[in-house]
Amino acid sequence: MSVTPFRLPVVASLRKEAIEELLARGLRIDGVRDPFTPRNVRVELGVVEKAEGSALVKLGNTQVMAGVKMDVGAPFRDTPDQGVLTVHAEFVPLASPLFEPGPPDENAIELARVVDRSLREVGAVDLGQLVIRPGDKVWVVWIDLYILDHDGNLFDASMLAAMAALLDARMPYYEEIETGDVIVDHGVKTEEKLPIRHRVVTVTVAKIGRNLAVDPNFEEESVSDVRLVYALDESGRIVGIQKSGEGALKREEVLRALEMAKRAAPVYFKALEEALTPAGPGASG
Amino acid sequence: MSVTPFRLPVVASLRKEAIEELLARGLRIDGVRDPFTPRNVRVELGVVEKAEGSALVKLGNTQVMAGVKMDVGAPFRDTPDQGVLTVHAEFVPLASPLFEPGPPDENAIELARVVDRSLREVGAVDLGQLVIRPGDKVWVVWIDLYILDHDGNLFDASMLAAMAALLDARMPYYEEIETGDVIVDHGVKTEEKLPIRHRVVTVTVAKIGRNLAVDPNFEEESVSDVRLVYALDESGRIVGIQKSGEGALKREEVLRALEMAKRAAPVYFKALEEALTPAGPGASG
Amino acid sequence: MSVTPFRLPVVASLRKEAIEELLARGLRIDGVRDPFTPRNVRVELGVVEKAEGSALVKLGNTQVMAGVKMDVGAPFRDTPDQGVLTVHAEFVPLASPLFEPGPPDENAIELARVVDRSLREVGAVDLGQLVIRPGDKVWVVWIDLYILDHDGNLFDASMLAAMAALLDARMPYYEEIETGDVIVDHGVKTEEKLPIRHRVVTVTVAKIGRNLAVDPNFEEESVSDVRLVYALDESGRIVGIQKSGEGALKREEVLRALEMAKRAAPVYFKALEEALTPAGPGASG
Amino acid sequence: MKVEGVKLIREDGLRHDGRRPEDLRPIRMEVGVLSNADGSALVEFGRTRVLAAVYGPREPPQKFMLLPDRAILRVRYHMAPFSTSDRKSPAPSRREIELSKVIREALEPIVLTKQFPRTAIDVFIEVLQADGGTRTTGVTAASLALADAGIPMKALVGGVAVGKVEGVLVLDIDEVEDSMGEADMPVAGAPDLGLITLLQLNGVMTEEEFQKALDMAWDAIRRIVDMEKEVLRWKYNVGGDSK
Amino acid sequence: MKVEGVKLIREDGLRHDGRRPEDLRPIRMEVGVLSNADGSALVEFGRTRVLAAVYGPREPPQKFMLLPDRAILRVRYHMAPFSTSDRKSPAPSRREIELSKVIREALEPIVLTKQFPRTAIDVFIEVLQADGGTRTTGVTAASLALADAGIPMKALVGGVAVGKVEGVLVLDIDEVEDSMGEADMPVAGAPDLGLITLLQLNGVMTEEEFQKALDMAWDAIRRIVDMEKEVLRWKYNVGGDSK
Amino acid sequence: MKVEGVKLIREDGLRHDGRRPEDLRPIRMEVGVLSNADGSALVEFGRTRVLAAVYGPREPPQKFMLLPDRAILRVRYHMAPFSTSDRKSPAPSRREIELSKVIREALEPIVLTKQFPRTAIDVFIEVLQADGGTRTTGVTAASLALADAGIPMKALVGGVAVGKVEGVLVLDIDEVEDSMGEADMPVAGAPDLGLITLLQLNGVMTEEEFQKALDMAWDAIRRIVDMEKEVLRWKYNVGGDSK
Repeated sequence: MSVTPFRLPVVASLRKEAIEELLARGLRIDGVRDPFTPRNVRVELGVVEKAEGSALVKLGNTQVMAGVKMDVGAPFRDTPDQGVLTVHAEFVPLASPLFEPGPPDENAIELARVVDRSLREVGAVDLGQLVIRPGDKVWVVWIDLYILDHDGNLFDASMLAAMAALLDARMPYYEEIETGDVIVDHGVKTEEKLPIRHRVVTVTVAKIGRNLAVDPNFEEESVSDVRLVYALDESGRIVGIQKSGEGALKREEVLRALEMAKRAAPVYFKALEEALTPAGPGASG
Repeated sequence: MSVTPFRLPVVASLRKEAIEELLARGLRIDGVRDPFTPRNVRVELGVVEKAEGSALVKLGNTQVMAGVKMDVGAPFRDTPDQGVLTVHAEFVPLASPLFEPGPPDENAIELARVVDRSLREVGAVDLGQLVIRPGDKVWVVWIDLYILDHDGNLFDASMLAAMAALLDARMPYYEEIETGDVIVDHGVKTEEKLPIRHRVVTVTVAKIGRNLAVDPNFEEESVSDVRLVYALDESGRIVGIQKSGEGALKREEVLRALEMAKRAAPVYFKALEEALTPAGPGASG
Repeated sequence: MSVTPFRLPVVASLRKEAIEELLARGLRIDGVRDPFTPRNVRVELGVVEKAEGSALVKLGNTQVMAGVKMDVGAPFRDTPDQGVLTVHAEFVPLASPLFEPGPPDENAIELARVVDRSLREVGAVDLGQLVIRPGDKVWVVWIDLYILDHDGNLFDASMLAAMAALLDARMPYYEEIETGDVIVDHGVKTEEKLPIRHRVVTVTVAKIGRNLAVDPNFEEESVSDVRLVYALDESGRIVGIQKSGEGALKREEVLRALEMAKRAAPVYFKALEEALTPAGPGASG
Repeated sequence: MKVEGVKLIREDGLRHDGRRPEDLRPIRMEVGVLSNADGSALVEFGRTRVLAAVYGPREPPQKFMLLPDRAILRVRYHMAPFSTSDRKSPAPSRREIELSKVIREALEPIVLTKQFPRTAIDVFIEVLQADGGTRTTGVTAASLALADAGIPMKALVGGVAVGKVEGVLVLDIDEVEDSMGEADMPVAGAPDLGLITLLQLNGVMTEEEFQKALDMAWDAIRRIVDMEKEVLRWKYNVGGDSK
Repeated sequence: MKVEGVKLIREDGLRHDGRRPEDLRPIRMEVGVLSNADGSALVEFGRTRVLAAVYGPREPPQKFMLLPDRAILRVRYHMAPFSTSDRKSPAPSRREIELSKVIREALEPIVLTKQFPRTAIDVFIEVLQADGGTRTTGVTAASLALADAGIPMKALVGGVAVGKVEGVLVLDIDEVEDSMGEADMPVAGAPDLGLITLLQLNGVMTEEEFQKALDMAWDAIRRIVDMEKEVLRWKYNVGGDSK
Repeated sequence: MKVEGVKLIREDGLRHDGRRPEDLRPIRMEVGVLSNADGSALVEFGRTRVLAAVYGPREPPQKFMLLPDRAILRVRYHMAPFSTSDRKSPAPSRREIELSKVIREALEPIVLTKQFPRTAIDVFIEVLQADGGTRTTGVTAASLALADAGIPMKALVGGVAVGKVEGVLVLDIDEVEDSMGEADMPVAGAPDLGLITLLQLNGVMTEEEFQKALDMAWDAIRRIVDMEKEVLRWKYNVGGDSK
């Protein structure tokens, strides 16, 4: 059962007015950006050596870690010729005073499912290449999203962390033994990467009062009525949408938000690319 | 842990007295029946085309839907030569202000188990005919009881819905493939029926004050001390009993209730038969 | 999440002082022992004939029953050549007003895991002998600890009950059938015992105020800051340690507690031996 | 079960069930179908059959979740075990948990919750048969059940899914089109307010396709909400002269 | 485990364990066996061994379930993992949940709950060994434990199961008779009040068989409750002159 | 995964990773790494990487657990699914439940809980990568996070595990040594108070070995707590002149 959120952060109404007034003038409450620009974003790869792939994303003060684990398992009955991709998100209680320990709530489930669909629908990972023995043994790829610090816009940070961890991943060593079983040695990584066909990011646009703003921080999110999450691939196709939040949107707002998302997406793709090409000096702080 | 019900419907004491006084005079609170007669009952078959079998039972204002689903599975270890029959009941919250979402509580479990036993003990379904490969592959028959509107006497309505859905069911198309696996196509129904050997109904008799009455409605149930549920087959044999409720019964009351149950059972069998022989005009309202 | 206990037994502060003063003088609140002596302990074997092995331990008023059940199952992936040993503890609500029905809480889990480790680390049961077909079929040995009456020191009583039930156990009759499956007949016990290589007991030493005392009863436990549990085998080796409770210990206290544990352990080993050699007159009361 | 070789768009441009791309399935709406609930409705889009019931405003057992200035909505989207081809476990799946949230958020903007502080309005949606579009059918049924319960609303909402199959945008997709198609975009909203209250896209679309799909959905939602109005008018005889 | 070829009724008319159809198994009753519980009892019918403990009247952690005019009963029937041939998972099964309800409803009519409003009386029943008739043995143990706890009762209750094996009605069936027989009818009641408080039938009987089975059970329950009285008299020396 | 044929103590007396028996792994400590938490710390012992966060003193949602004369501690030790070789299910395992208790009890003696009656102090420990010694690394990280949160403490605590591999006592064992060795003895304590607050032994030791292991641990804990002090001094510039 989904219940209207009843334990909400309280944002002083003066603060709320300030956020709205600034936005109306094309400014943000953090004083350093406009409505079209995400916060500083940094992607770090290989942060958990034991995982097949991992990444830490810092989007402003929001921190999300993603880990990719792989194992050999059975395919789904209706897709015997495809590997299995599973996304799971944990809102661990150290990330926010609003998070309590326990199984994933509707927000964590929604987040994981949006990331999952955004990867799956466009075929970001070529699951057809993850088959060991059709109908019997395939690779199961787990993406675990771990929210470490929640300062708003978990969607974009999580999607970026998932994508980065997938790109960071290397297949573990495995061999088929005579019984037909496949033994995986998680201690030994090969050089082989996952078959990534598309890179996907999401851009979240919040509606605050009458204004739209990309990448809301926690305070902005708290005073926003509704968020629209666009998943986009590198060629600009829409590969997923999620309206999230108690509010509603006009048709024009939906389309304006799409324009804003398309304009902001390259910032995320660039952060991803920078992490993958370690030649750069590596921004800090 | 079973706990004395603490969130009970409140029936005004004047109303309670009225119910008892009427009963003492052989009348019911609904003004249209005597203590021996169930409410209007109507059975509708095939209400969910995707299920192998389905039925909707309206017993007065009480509505129960039953669906039969079939799949191929493993037999129980101690009955390798028998199919598997499973009854499950959901008291979904739209049926009553007293129902909350969540896993089945003791009332739903009791209901499902009474229906299950009443079918199982007399061998209503010939499980021996539901074997595909002994000890390995058998048909698993799920009966799901869905309470849609609770106006009392869920036992009789549910038993009738379960029986009707079983009679309505048609085996899905299946074939054994070369690997030895059995593929079921739920989209294609065959003409083959389930092997039903006996028809069973339950008749619930409530003790209200010093009186007995069959098929109590919700209000009568709320003021009754105890209900006695008799499962009977078409030949009048007792194929199950359940005393339910906080009260107690004298020996004579137990036997008198049995006589009342035997007298009322044909009403339910008739409703079942009418649903199966669609020649009739089809009662409405 | 582990939470500071908030529903604690209240021991009057005068009573607490009395316990501490007596201990300082080498006396106990029950008036019959010194700090080094466990309460009367009695082990009864074979108390549940249907179990492969069973024992009831009475340690003062504390009563713990242990049952050993065996079945054929798969080995763990990383120990294909070993049987499986599993310890589970239930703090059933009839044992104490502090116990509520529900899945095992942290105390029950800690208890089971300490007993499990104390048996496992020293190889008390030779799991290598419990293999039927390496990598495929092994014996699974369940030890279920059932707390029936909680008057303190569940660790020692439970460890003793587990050890006794293991020593009491006889392998069930089994045979391999032509399909390769193994059929176990729990109704027929053989004469074959479990391969026990070591006997292990735990001795719990409580720190109460500035004093140490073995085998605290419930009242003593309630006023103690911390308990130290030493698992010892018959040759005096330490085969497990658990510090349990909100308090802390100095190095000297840890070592003094060990000396006390080594001094008290023979009492438990003797009770075990007496149960196994039924020649004795059998203490009562 | 995956059906091999089905042509979703036939050579004559019609869909596998004979509909044109812009056609809705046959729709049936009925209100007041349950006696206990304060409001109820049964809505069918083709073989998709969804029952909704509303209780409230009332005091829920857990009072800690109440809000001082408005009613809370509690929404459950749930599928009957027999509603799907393979039996569905009755325990709430992750999908059902997400859709309960998405549907609640589709209803929040239109219910006048400020009129009932410190209460809960409960919306229970049971999918009796699932053949595509269950969430949008659920929103539609919930809208009717809320009206039937007399809950004040700013406007009625309705919903429908637009799909893309074999490159063609098609309205009100069924399960075959959903599972074999390239995109599924459920939309719900209140045409009288011009507000979209539910929007999801599972699949891939270009910006142009997205705009066109949105317009197809919006046009259909208008028709659906008109049907809702007619059913309610007929039931409550508001205005008096409905057919 | 199904035992093949066992004859449940031997040629001499006796049962597989040598009992006559109308015989009870050896019964053992002991009260006050636990130190913490307010009342407790251990009852054995043959190899069936059940422990019951009572706590209360007391205030439960969840106060919302209390009633203003009476005590509530909270009853748990639970089987030890080692009580059955195959290890039983300690999580409550559907069977245990049903039996907890059925046993609570067997005790409700005889406990004078009105004397303790706004409290809970807790009855915990642990099956230590299961060899048929555990629920009726549980009712019997609970009755003794309630008396041992000093809870006022209208009367004592006792219970026993009657079975039908190879067409013969037999009293106090054990597990073999239960699993291979044609019917199992557990009955519990208070003979001093003439009230049946638990009645179930799993299996098939004619009306005549049912009446005869009910009479067999009732006669045995009288004897069982007499034993309860004797045990309590002996324990509490009520009347003073019991053996 | 069990590695066959690895020599844990090489012929030169060094360990498989080149350390001497009495060597710690490279240790890294960082405080204030999270923005939301009132205090936080990241601690690494070799590849073992643990994050701790502290919230409080605050009022928890469930007020019934509060104590009138002190703050309660709520401690969760949890492993990230990607922290282990085989993916770990995120649901709390029995091991995690035990370790949460053991770690809480390692912190209880040093937190001045009496200063904050009727509140909760929450310590959340997340193992990001597990390579042996996670519980003692967790205690160390929790100690730093508590200090970073400004929670008054009697002293800092630190922890380390001593192992026995191939008969040799070795400090700060990693996962290979833990899984293939003969004993694992985690110890935590507050050297400034001379108090041991966590002590477990999984494995077999003689009394002499135990005493020596305890001394090895204690000596290392002194060094670890000194590092904690230095990190905090550096962060908060207490005393002003640390490097």
